[in-house]
Amino acid sequence: MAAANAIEMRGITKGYPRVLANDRVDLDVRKGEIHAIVGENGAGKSTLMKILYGLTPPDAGEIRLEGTRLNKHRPSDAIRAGLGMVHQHFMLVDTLTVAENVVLGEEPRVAGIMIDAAAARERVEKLSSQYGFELDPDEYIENLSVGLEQRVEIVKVLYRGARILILDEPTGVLTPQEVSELFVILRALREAGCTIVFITHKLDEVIELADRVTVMRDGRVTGVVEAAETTKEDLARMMVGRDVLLRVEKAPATAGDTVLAVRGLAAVGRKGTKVLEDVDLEIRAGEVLGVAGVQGNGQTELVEVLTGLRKAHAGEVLLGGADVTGLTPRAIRDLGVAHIPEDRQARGLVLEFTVAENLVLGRHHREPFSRRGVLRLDAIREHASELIRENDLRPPDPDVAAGTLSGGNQQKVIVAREFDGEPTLLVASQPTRGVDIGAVEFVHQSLLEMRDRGAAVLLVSAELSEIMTLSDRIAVMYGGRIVATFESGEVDEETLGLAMTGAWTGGATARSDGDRRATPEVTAA
Amino acid sequence: MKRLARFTSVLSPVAAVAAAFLVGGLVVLAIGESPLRIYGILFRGAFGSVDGVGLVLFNACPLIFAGLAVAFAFRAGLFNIGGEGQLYIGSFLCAWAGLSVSSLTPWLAIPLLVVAAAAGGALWASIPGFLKARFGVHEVINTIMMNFIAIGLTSYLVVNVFKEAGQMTPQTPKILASAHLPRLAGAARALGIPLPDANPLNASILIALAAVGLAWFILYRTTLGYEIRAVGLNAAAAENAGINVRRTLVLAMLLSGAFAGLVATNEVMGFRHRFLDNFSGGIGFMGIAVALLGKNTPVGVLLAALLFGVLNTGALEVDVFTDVPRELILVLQAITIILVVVGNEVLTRRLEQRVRPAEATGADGNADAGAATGEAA
Amino acid sequence: REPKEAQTEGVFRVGMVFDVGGKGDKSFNDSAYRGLLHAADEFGVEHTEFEPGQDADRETGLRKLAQAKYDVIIGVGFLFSEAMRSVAVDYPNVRFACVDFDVRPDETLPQNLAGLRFREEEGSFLVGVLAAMHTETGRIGFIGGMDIPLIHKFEAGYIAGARHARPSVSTTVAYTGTTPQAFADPAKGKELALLQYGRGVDVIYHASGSTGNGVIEAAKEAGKYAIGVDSNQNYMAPGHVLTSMVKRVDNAVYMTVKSVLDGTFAGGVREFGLADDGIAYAVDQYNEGLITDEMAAAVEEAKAAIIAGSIVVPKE
Amino acid sequence: MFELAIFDAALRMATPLILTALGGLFSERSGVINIALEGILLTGAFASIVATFYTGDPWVGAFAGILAGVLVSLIHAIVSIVFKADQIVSGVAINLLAMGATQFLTWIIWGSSANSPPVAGMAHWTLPESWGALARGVNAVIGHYPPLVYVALAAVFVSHLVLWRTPFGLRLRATGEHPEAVETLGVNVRKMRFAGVLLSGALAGLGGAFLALNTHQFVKNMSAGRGYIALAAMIFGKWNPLGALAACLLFGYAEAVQMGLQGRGVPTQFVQMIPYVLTMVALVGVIGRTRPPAASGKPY
Ligand SMILES: Nc1ncnc2c1ncn2[C@@H]1O[C@H](COP(=O)(O)OP(=O)(O)OP(=O)(O)O)[C@@H](O)[C@H]1O
Ligand SMILES: Nc1ncnc2c1ncn2[C@@H]1O[C@H](COP(=O)(O)OP(=O)(O)OP(=O)(O)O)[C@@H](O)[C@H]1O
Ligand SMILES: [Mg+2]
Ligand SMILES: [Mg+2]
Repeated sequence: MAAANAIEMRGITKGYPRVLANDRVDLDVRKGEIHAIVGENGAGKSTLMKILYGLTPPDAGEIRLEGTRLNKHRPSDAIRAGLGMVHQHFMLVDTLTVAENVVLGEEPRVAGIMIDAAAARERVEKLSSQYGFELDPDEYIENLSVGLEQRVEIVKVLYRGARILILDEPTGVLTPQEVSELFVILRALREAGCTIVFITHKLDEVIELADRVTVMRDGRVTGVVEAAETTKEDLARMMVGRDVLLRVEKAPATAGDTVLAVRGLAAVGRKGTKVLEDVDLEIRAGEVLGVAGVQGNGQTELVEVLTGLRKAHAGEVLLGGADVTGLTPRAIRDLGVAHIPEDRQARGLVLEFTVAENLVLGRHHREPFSRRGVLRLDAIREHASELIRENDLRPPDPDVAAGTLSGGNQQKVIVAREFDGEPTLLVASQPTRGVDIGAVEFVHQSLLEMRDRGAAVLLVSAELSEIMTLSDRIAVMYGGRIVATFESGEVDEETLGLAMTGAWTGGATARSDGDRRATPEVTAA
Repeated sequence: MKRLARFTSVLSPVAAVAAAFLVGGLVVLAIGESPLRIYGILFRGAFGSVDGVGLVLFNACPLIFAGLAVAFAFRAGLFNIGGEGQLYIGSFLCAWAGLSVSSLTPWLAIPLLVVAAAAGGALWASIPGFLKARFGVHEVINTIMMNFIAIGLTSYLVVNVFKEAGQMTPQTPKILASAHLPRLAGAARALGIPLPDANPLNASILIALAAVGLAWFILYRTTLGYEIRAVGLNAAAAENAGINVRRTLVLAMLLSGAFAGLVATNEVMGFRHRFLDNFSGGIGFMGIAVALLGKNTPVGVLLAALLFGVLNTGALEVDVFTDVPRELILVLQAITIILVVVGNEVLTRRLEQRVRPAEATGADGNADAGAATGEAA
Repeated sequence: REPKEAQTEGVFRVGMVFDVGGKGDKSFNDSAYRGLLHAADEFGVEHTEFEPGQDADRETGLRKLAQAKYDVIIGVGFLFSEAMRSVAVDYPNVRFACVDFDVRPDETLPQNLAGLRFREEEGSFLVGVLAAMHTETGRIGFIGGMDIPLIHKFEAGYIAGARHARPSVSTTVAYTGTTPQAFADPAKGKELALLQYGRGVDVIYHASGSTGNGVIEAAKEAGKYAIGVDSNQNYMAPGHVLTSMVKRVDNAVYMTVKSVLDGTFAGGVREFGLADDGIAYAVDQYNEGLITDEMAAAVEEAKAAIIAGSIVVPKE
Repeated sequence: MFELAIFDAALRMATPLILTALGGLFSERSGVINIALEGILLTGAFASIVATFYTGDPWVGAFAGILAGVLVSLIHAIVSIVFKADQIVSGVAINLLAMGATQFLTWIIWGSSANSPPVAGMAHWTLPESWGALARGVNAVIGHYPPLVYVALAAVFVSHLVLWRTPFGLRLRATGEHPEAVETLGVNVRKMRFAGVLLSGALAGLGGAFLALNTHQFVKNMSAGRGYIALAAMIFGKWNPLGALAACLLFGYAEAVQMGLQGRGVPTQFVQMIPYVLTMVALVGVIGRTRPPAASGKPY
């Protein structure tokens, strides 16, 4: 008799040194359904899926796939059992081509030992055209956009004949248009008989797409509900264990003098390609300028030029009227520019340093933390204790290594550090990426507080809702240019999403810039 | 947790050394010798007399400098394999200074030569440092290349330009007498320690101890040290924080080379009083092992250098008085390092217990799990 | 053979300390060791030997032997000179000898230290004569180990000898390297030799320790000729080793031990040369066929002239 | 500078470098930095002479070199893959171990801490003279170099094919770039890394065998830094077999030219610096920043 459940997990337990990631978790996914798993950061969703896929051995528990017991299995066993997974962090090898990535581990062969490159290419082309993916099998991954990378991941899964698909936070990096395209694909796959597990933080998507939802918190399952019978608020409560403010309260801006003015800014990338072109910007004291755009359209480079990390090729950056183009990062910082970098672990913190050491990073060379080249440890500690108290950092210990803090607390360390010392300009890049609802609340409120205290804020985010709620004005970047600017309130997510694809042509303040990225479906939409 | 970590970092090298001696003992046994006798001779050589202890310190001295050089660069994320070349250039410059000045009081001569030694090492190290910072060329290759170049260069100078007249030995004449570092035998006797006059232990060991303190101070108490560590741990974050990464890399390399150059204080100023072609024979490379064993901390380097000093001193005793060759000691040193790194990983993992359900707090929340689960077939 | 740490009553003990390259180099060190074994055999003396690991160990090692009351301590190689000087003064009851002792101008040695020196340039001169007469191409080669004054002496004598026998001869000189490793890199020795043979050189004299094993190997492979050094190396490639410049370190060592035993030991520098067979060129069953009568005559004539002082061989 | 003898010398000097650099390449392509190459080279040299000494057959010696290389690299694999210890530390320790152990064993086997007695070398591949003109022609080409020279050259092309045309190569390269990705596709990362490291041991061990068999003898420390030079060549060649070949030939050529230039007025010491200076200049000028496999050096 055929099993009614595609996936059955029973009593899954997994402990890590400081945290119980999965605590006796049960999960049932019915055949042919789209099953969403939601939960805060660190709730244990990815861990559960990695256990299912055989990447991580559980400490205890039992797994059945379509009725067959999987015991101490490895990914190869899971793949053979019909499981496919699109990971939260894409599992693609940048230096290989699309076709190579797809066939890796299950290569078509000639003469028994050589890769049949032609066959590989053909298979990829076939799968790709079947779902309208438009993938070039010979393109290298490093040249693909995130959206295309995700399609490669899906092709990888389909190539292996998966009947059960796991997608871990697939929409985090996509534009609204790309998200709806993905949903079309997922529904088509469901029609074709596939079972889909879908992990997300976006409750709208759950309501829109899923059949059923499993909610996790602190490594445990806190609820399993039919999507049609629930609301976002209910889900949020199950996730966090309390009521959550889903919108930020914001007073209207009272803008003052121009703090930052950017004129005709251009920059070139590694291979001499233009990554920024003719960018004009202006931010006044007491206002938030949001910069929206799909990853890789020049936002990162813009922030780097503004903070002195990258050389400008042309144009100028004026801070309070003074030309700061080409100054070193330290000089720019010393002029009152604070920066929350987009990748907290890569650029924001020295994970092996203590919290106290991290809290002076960037100002360590100035009084009172340093005098005549010698560190003043008491001043550094005192400063740390103060910030820890003010920002409710946990654990409240200045001497623990920053790397041992949770993601949310790591971000709080950066925020506390950068907001301390009354910056005149705050450049915040993806300040809430990968941070859970509680920490998001904190960061958002802190940002607005800075604004209300008279700082100019440049907010770069891939999260449209974040841009919409926090910004007073919104600039959209595409292909290294600013293609449109809006007053907040006069624009909706659809329009923004369209502008982000470079396909939007309306509006007085907008400038269109071709349709390099636009797909026919999107322009038609 | 912190105490546990400290415990681990002390315990693992100690356990590794013990295990290495065990393995070495088996090797000795395998060639039909008694491990007890061999180890007895080894430790008698190192600890059996004041002379032996003096030799241990004398042998440890250059390793302290060489180990500090590697450890210091390591803190900035640089792997300085070039200690050997740097110590040759430092020693040569030191000797050259000692030959160029005709008369000077010790109060000026000694500092002058010490500075020359450090400057020579720093100069040589700054080249790969600069190439790394400016062109991104990996320092490992360049430091290796520069070892060969330094050896060739000093060899040329000592054979063709600075050779002591009428001698076969490729060495310079003796340096200015007032620049010699005094041997410690006299001072030790004044303290009631019967260190023989012939014992080569000299004031360089005091410079080495000061260097350990200096390295510690720079790394943990100065702004520069903070920046060096930040760059070594996360260059991108350091850059983001306004630290000039390139400058920091060059400075770290410079200081690292200076430590290597200070080997000259023992070899040139304290012991030989001249530059001898090829005198080192691998001190720079042993410095790598010392730094690794000492976990790249100044105090760790000191301890590891002392351990190697014991082994080298004992090795000579074994070499002279038994049929077991000194290579056994090399084997022992290598096994120690391997066991230290392996042991460290194993112990750390052992000690980091995973959280189990029983220990988890507040075991509620599973109540509504399974509310909509279907029956397995 | 079990070396003793403590003195056994009445047994005479000799300690030997080797140079870089060590026992088994089939050349310099082995020659010294042969002398020691010969003495041990004949006089029943006890002996121990070792090879210091680092430069500072030379002196410390010598001291350890002296402290353990060895009767004679022999250092093999000029690198021991300085250490010998200071240790000998501290242990006046122990006899020291140093092969290739690097004597300073106007130096007087302590009574218990003998500096054993060899006039390698004289022997090198003779093998140079043989090389120049044997070459068909008119080109001969020299391969030195480490590029240092000691080896320059070999080179200078060799070239002078060759020019003496055949003024038009052309010479090619190469050194393996600048570190002690240069005396122990047969791979490089072989390539250097093959390169010289490839350029028309057909006889190569090597003064390069075990690096020379590669040179001799190359001679065999290329069908050309090599000249051995220090020990008689003719046997290593019969028919391809033209001769060997033999430095009778073995004799010097044997004589030293003997002189101590019979009470004739005297400190000071002792030079060995052609006159006292301290230096020689080797002729044996392996190279008989290569040395023509004419060559033998010429080389003997040169030898006589050197001994008589009518030829003064340059040292650099 | 362009005479045949120099090219001959260059190729022979390059041979151990080529094999060792290929070894390093397989290891690093799998994500494991292998500083231990120096020690593996030395051990391979030692083992090949021991085996030849006892069997009289240099081919058995070559095989023993490979085997010893694999065994030593197994230590590196276990320490750095299973125990996830620092790869450079492990490599440094293994080099020390190889240095000590080979000398120690040389002393045990032959009573000399310096070198072994001479052993039989490898005969060149030749056809019997009785085959006439054909044999002479073939011998002039194939018989010109020791057999392992041809083996090394063949290894370059085989490695190229393996890395770029076979599933194994694809997986190996992917493992060095992104091990997690490879694991998720059901490929065992540990096995791939073991394969890479052990292959590197086999190749470097063979390189050592060539070094020793070509001189018919083991001499202590006879690797003399060639393992590090091979590592430089691998980086110089941008982690590609053909690039590594070119770099090794360049190093071999620089070395040979250096030998050829000797005795022409320039001090030996300066001539001998040529290959090293050349490497540094080349790294700065021609190559610039090279990009290693993304995950190399990172334990998985
Ligand atoms: N890769 C890792 N290795 C070791 N420990 C980790 C790792 N990732 C996270 N941790 C630890 O697990 C704990 C939980 O981290 P996580 O970021 O998931 O917390 P969280 O529950 O989301 O908290 P917050 O609400 O502050 O974000 C932290 O103590 C962190 O130090
Ligand atoms: N390899 C690891 N070592 C130590 N801790 C880990 C490891 N992997 C995950 N954890 C911890 O286990 C917990 C669960 O992590 P998991 O990645 O499953 O969370 P998640 O629900 O997927 O979160 P997110 O929404 O951020 O993706 C976290 O506290 C995390 O820090
Ligand atoms: Mg996750
Ligand atoms: Mg978190």
